[in-house]
Amino acid sequence: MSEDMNISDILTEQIDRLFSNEITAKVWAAAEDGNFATALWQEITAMGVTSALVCESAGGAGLSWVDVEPVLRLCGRHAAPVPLGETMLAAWNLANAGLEIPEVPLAISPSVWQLDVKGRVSGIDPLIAWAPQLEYVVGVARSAGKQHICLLRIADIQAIALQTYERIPAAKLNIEHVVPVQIGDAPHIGKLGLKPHLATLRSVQMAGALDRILALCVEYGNTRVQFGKPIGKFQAIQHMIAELAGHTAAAQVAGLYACRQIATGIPADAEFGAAIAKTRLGSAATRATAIAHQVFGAIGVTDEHQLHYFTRRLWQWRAEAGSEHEWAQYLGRQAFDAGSAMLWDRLARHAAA
Amino acid sequence: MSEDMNISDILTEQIDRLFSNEITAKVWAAAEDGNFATALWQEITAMGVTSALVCESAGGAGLSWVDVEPVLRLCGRHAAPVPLGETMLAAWNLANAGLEIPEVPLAISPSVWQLDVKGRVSGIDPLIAWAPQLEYVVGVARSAGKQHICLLRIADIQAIALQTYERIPAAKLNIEHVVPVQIGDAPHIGKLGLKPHLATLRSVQMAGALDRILALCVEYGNTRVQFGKPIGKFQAIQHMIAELAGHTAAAQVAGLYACRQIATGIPADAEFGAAIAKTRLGSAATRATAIAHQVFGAIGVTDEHQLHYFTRRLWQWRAEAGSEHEWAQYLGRQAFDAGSAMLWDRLARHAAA
Amino acid sequence: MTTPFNFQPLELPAELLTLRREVRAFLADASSEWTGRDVGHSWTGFNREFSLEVGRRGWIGMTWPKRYGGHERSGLERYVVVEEMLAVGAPVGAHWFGDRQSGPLLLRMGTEAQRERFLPLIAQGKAAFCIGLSEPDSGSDLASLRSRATRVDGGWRLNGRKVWTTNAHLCDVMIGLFRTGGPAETEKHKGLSQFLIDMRASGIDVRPIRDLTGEAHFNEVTFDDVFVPDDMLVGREGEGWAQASAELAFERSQPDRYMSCFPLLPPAMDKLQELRLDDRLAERRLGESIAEMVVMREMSLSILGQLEAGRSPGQEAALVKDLGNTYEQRMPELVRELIDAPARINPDDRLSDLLGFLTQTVPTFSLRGGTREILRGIIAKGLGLR
Amino acid sequence: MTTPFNFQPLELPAELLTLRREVRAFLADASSEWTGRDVGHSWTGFNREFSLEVGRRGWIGMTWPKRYGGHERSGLERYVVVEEMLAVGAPVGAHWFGDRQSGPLLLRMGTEAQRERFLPLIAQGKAAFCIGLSEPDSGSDLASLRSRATRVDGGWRLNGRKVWTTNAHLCDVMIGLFRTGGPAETEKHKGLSQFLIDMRASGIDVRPIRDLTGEAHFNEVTFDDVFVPDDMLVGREGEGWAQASAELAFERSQPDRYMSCFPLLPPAMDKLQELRLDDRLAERRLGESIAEMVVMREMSLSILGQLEAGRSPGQEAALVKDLGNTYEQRMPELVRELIDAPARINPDDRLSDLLGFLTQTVPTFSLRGGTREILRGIIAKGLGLR
Repeated sequence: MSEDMNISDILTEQIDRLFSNEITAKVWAAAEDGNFATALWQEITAMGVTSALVCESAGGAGLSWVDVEPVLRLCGRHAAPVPLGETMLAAWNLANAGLEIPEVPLAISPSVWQLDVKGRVSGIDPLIAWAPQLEYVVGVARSAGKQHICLLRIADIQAIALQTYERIPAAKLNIEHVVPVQIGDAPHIGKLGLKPHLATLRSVQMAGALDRILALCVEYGNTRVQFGKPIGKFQAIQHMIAELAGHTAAAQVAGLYACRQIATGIPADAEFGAAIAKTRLGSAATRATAIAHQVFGAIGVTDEHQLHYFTRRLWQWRAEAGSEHEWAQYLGRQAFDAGSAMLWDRLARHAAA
Repeated sequence: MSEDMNISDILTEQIDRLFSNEITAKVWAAAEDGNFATALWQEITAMGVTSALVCESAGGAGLSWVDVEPVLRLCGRHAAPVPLGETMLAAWNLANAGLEIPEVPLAISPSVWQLDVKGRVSGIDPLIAWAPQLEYVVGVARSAGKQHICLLRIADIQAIALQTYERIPAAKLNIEHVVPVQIGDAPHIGKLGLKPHLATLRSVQMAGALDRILALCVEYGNTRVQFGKPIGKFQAIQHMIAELAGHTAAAQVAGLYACRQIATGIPADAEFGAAIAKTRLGSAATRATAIAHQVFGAIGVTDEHQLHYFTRRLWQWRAEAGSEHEWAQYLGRQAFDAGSAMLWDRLARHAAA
Repeated sequence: MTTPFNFQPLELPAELLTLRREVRAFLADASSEWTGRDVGHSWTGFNREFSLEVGRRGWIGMTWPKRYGGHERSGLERYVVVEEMLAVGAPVGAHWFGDRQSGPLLLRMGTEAQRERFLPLIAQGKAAFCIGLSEPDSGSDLASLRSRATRVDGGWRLNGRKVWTTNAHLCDVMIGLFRTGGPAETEKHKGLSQFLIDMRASGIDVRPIRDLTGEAHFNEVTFDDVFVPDDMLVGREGEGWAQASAELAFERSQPDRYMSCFPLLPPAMDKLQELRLDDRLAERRLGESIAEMVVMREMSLSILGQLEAGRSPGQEAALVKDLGNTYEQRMPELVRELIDAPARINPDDRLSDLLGFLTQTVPTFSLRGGTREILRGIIAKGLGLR
Repeated sequence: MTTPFNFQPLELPAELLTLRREVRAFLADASSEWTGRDVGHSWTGFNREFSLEVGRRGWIGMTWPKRYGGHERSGLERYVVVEEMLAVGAPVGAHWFGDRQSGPLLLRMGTEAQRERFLPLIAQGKAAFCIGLSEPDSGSDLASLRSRATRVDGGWRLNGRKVWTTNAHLCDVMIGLFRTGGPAETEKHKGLSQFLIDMRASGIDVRPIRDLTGEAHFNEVTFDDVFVPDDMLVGREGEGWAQASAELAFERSQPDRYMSCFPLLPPAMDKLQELRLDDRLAERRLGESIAEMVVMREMSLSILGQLEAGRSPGQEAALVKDLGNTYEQRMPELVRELIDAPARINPDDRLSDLLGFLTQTVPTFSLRGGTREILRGIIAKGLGLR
């Protein structure tokens, strides 16, 4: 355990150093213009982090979701323009299903596809980030009530490019009778497929982006001078940034909470955790973007400043893999179905043990 | 017209002077303890204001709703512990139906009762302010699609005393086969009965209460010293009070808007105006009570300060005669039914002319 | 009864309905070509052709004297035209600043020659104006600006930088505020003057500022020894601060301060009815939005009436802008929740395109024309908080 | 990776479930007698019988050494008891302040004699404590307080006034903060000391302060030459400010800072299902409330873990209180909208009674234990805003 902790800490530090050195506004702009950050990706894979979640017997580092949460959060904190989190999740799911992991960046799908008797997959994915630039997508297909992990070749699928808030290449996938490159059983996956995993990833990324936004606001508050003093001396600005800090703290806790729930290995836990995190992160993101742009004034919406690379990602991520409203509705419905007498028990989530 | 204005101005001034002189925290407390403010009521009736809306041919002052709006607002600004607004509305409706006006304070009902073939009235009123202390209630009863204004004797009705936020005596009325003291046609009344009138009265009263709360907050901000200076010098307090001022201004405009819509004489206008006002006032009241108590701190919730006599009335009035949520839903449903192409037209309310 | 503000109502006369219908018919036609993004831009969208057509119809400079190309119509008539344009998000940016701000400024403060030269061009939609106020180091703190006009033979030499000037790259004339007196440190509010600046003058460099929507309708304008002749000074030398502040106060209560997001509502209603999501949630949130909008419009109309009567309702205008911006800023979120908007922006779908654009631009709505913090400070002071 | 705060998670061990079930069974029984208003009061509700019973079960002073009447159980066990009590709004006020605040203070700072005398009484539910901090002229500005303790032979004489002391009229002992050094004007934070004060001592006058709910559980306590013996000084003379501040920081992250309105939710859910109003609006707002609550509880647990480990997460606790109060304050409005609550308060209906009480009391939730303004100032400072 303490050895695991060390690997996790070392990995986090390495990734932080790499991202701090390599990721600049230029890199973001290039990625948004459609240029894949190949050099950055090679450095990442060289570190072995893409298979961090994969068990050691399958050649991975065997880390838990709790261990890798800091790395996923860094992906948000640096708005890393690479599908690192997606690839880690995809690799983990492939390995859990006993499949081989291609050594390339991977997309993942939050939808549940259909698997027909001839072993072909069909389904629609309204939006898959990175799909236009990648070879494969990993997702879950269902047949006769059983879930399967599938690896599909994107070239076999009709992919329609889409515009998003973050402007990272994304596509709608119309999957029609596609034979998977690989397919395997997925008893560890619940009815919602990989959606809780992706929702958790996005939540943790949002927590990272919020952390960065908070740091940017504090720095700006201390340096921008108006009316003869740094704006951070004005009580109105202080209170806005304090509110932002509250959301940022809650975001971190919520993201990690979702990771902890996936780590129990019980699909219902993973779904509950994702629902809690995505709901809380959505409201945090909405309030945080408003506060940050108010603190920064007009400068914050210009390309001369980094802020919008983070606020646009928050607008994107809160909507992906189920919006905060969708997940809140899921939580509310579940609570109603379980009945009021169970509400506190469900919240305390202690009796479940 | 300019003579009308003068009567209205004079009346407003007289009432303001009377209320300023006579209404103290002692008077509020007595009213909340169940003692009717008989002396105050006598002074009010001596001014002839209860029949201000009644046409001159019926012995009234023939003022319009727009003319009396300032008086109704004063009822809120001073939290006047008398059913003055209710009596004015009741008298106006009785006169419009060609009925006689009893020279006593009157309650009014926002429900629509049923009138049977034997001329008896039945219905339930979930809450009528002042009912336990008054002799009569005025309301609308329907039979065969026709509306009638009725004057009922409260002694003929089962009245169950209720607790409220404002603690002014109120009751639920179970009306069973009661023969009205008077009954008359009410072609000027729409399907919602007197509810739009009462909702408008409550809105205007709320605007008055907000006005007072704003004044109290400004005064307190300038006098209460903390950390060596008046709290009104702190930006956080200034901004809260500025926000309160915005709601107060909107409240005044909304209340008067509803009065102007009643003044057109078209029931659909009266309903629209009441819906706009009650919806807007509800959100203003909710935000204003939160701000005011935050500004005042603990002192504001004690009996040593007037504040709570106004905040409790806001909590009460926003819920009476249709809550802001009920009226918002009414507005939304109407807008959906009319269709999106009519939305702007309905808002601008100019094409309707 | 004393209240700290005055909002006596203004009823629009029934006869203005004819004008309203005329404008509406014109816009019903014109709007078919606009994308969601165009509609989102509205008064920041620059469409010279459209402005020329609006000018031909006599809907620019409506209240100005005929001798300056105006139409001597009432402020109420102008209001009807403006709100009809904003209700559909018409691309009025090419004439907006001239019609709303610079034209009235020249009428109040300009020389006869300035009026004769510029007002007819504005009214025809031919001269597009922009405003040069903010500088890199003076956002909310306008009085701290440093760009300087130095007296030279026959005029002035301008040096410095202006930022956030909307559509400067497309405009013909800027009204710019420059320091003509002592330095900002010692004479903050004093010694500023307004100039009419030909945007084609040599020494002017306009650099686009790309913003988060991927567009560049903001600009940075650099002045390098730009010559402005004497007769292009507006009003009095050294009085620029007061003149510009008066302009800001005027614009604060206008419909563009609460209607920027209104065009979202009708397509959102359609979508909701199509998806059968016109439920309790949608009804209530739509109803609240309607109530707030109606009340704000009444407030704005009241201020119009007061301005027409020659009063200066500065407090009231600040209140309306603060309320209006808060209202506008909430609307994209409101619509997003109600329709369960997906994670993409679809340029082929007007609602999606508009929602995507406004989500990214509403944060600036409480910055332009005085930030929320500035406004609330003004309001608090006006209430007598010492 | 640097973040300005630390919230590593704390998992409650599975074996605590037994304790949780025990408490829950006890409360299921006891709660049948409580009115909506009782539930609304919760930790401000004084019920000596209930506290004696809780004491008998060993649920007060749980973490204290056995030699002081404690039970040497873990902070986690105490947390389970506390949150179960708050989840049903149990009337814990008679032992709350002693258990949460005064007992721990005596353990940290008290003399051996003080511990031996008071802690066992608190743990049995026999000694009810109250806190004397605020004064009429010092609300948020605690350091400005003026009540004074003057050295006399064998002890001190107290003079002055304390306000907002919850349940002072029912309590046995007050821990009061008095000025023992120079005047407030020159020595704000210096020269304050804490005393254990017998509420039956002569010279103490307790006057109820009636509040907006019609009750009087706040009090004004006047001290007229009240004698306090030397051995009732708590901690060090002149260090009272630091001692009291540490107490405040401890209490800020506890469940009472976000759970005060929780008991509204279950009956509201029943009502909604009964009325078939468990629609999209209700599902979403309930779901949001659940998500926020779960996250706040995780934050609170994390702080508990840090306190147990001997750290002082002051920033984190301030953040949780600010979030928690905002959350609590919204809940009555939320429930009111969802169930379409009528304009009356029905004491015979638990939900109506509770909603009526909380609507009137939530405004004070962001005042008690440090106002929102004070907390946000602390947070901003902690973030490095200079």
